[in-house]
Amino acid sequence: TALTGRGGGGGGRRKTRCSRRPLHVNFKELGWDDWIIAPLDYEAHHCEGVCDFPLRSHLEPTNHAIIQTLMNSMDPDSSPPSCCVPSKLSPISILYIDSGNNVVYKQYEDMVVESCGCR
Amino acid sequence: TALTGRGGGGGGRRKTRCSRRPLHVNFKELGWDDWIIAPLDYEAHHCEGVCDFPLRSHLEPTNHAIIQTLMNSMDPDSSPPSCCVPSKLSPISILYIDSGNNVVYKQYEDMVVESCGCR
Amino acid sequence: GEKEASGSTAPALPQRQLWCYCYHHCPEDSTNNTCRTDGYCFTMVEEEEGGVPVLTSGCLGLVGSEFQCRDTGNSRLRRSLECCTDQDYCNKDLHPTLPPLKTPNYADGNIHH
Repeated sequence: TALTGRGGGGGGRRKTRCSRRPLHVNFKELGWDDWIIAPLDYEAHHCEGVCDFPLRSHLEPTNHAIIQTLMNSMDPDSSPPSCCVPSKLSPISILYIDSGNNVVYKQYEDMVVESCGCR
Repeated sequence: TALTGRGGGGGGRRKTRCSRRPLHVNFKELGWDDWIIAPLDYEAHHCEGVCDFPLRSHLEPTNHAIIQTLMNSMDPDSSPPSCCVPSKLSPISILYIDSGNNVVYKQYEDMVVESCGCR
Repeated sequence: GEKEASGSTAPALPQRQLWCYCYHHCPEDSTNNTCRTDGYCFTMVEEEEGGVPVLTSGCLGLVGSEFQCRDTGNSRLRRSLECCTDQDYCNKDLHPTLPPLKTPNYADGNIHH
């Protein structure tokens, strides 16, 4: 049988592996334009995709994630695969009106995904 | 309609929320008893369950996880819910035979789940 | 306007811990349906897929409380969440009610100070 190397191509459905995907957040749609002045939207990204064996180095897996992935490949009922989640996040600053009606400019940590990993 | 508080009782399927679950790892079953001397098994635990709104404080959500959870509750196609993953891990020490046939006692980081969170 | 940047030099406020009533998905180490947080207590009523309203309550961390306590009025499932922080177990006195069916811009989530 011919070896296939194109990302799990051949007959099988192409597996989308853990990676960073778009997630455009619109504060107006969330109904927050009554307290947030700016920005009214931003690109937050999100992490999605399978974490399958072997977990590549760019996914920075922990020892536990590797063990869990191996256990899942041996017996899927023992535990789910490890999960694709943000491994690095960055802040954004928001100008808003606080409960005391003051205009505040504050940095909110961990608002944007910079990279994803399997945990 | 009567308010129910019994864990999503009534008609709805009981939702199991993000929490720490058992995961017993047996190095013999993994076929590693040819290099690992001790322990031959240990309790690694794993994290499993839904991360739904609101994300409780003991799940230590990041701002991004909260935003993603809100976006998912508005439009499930925009992004998946945040994921239940280990938020705190601890090491174990393993006695093993290395490639040079030496007996080594080494601490492996991040081998046991201490607590879970939504990320 | 007041500029409030994280990591400013203002002395760190003593970490105040608030006790809350917790019902339905309490922390594993919780006793007598209580939990503790550096943020807010909450009570929420949410209409689940089957149309059954479910009441939950517990602790929200300070991180992200501006977002969670405001919630979004546009979630697919009808829900109403209220936060409080004025005293221990303040969420016992919160009785949120489900928003009316399909009023587009009904904003929920009030903060009680």
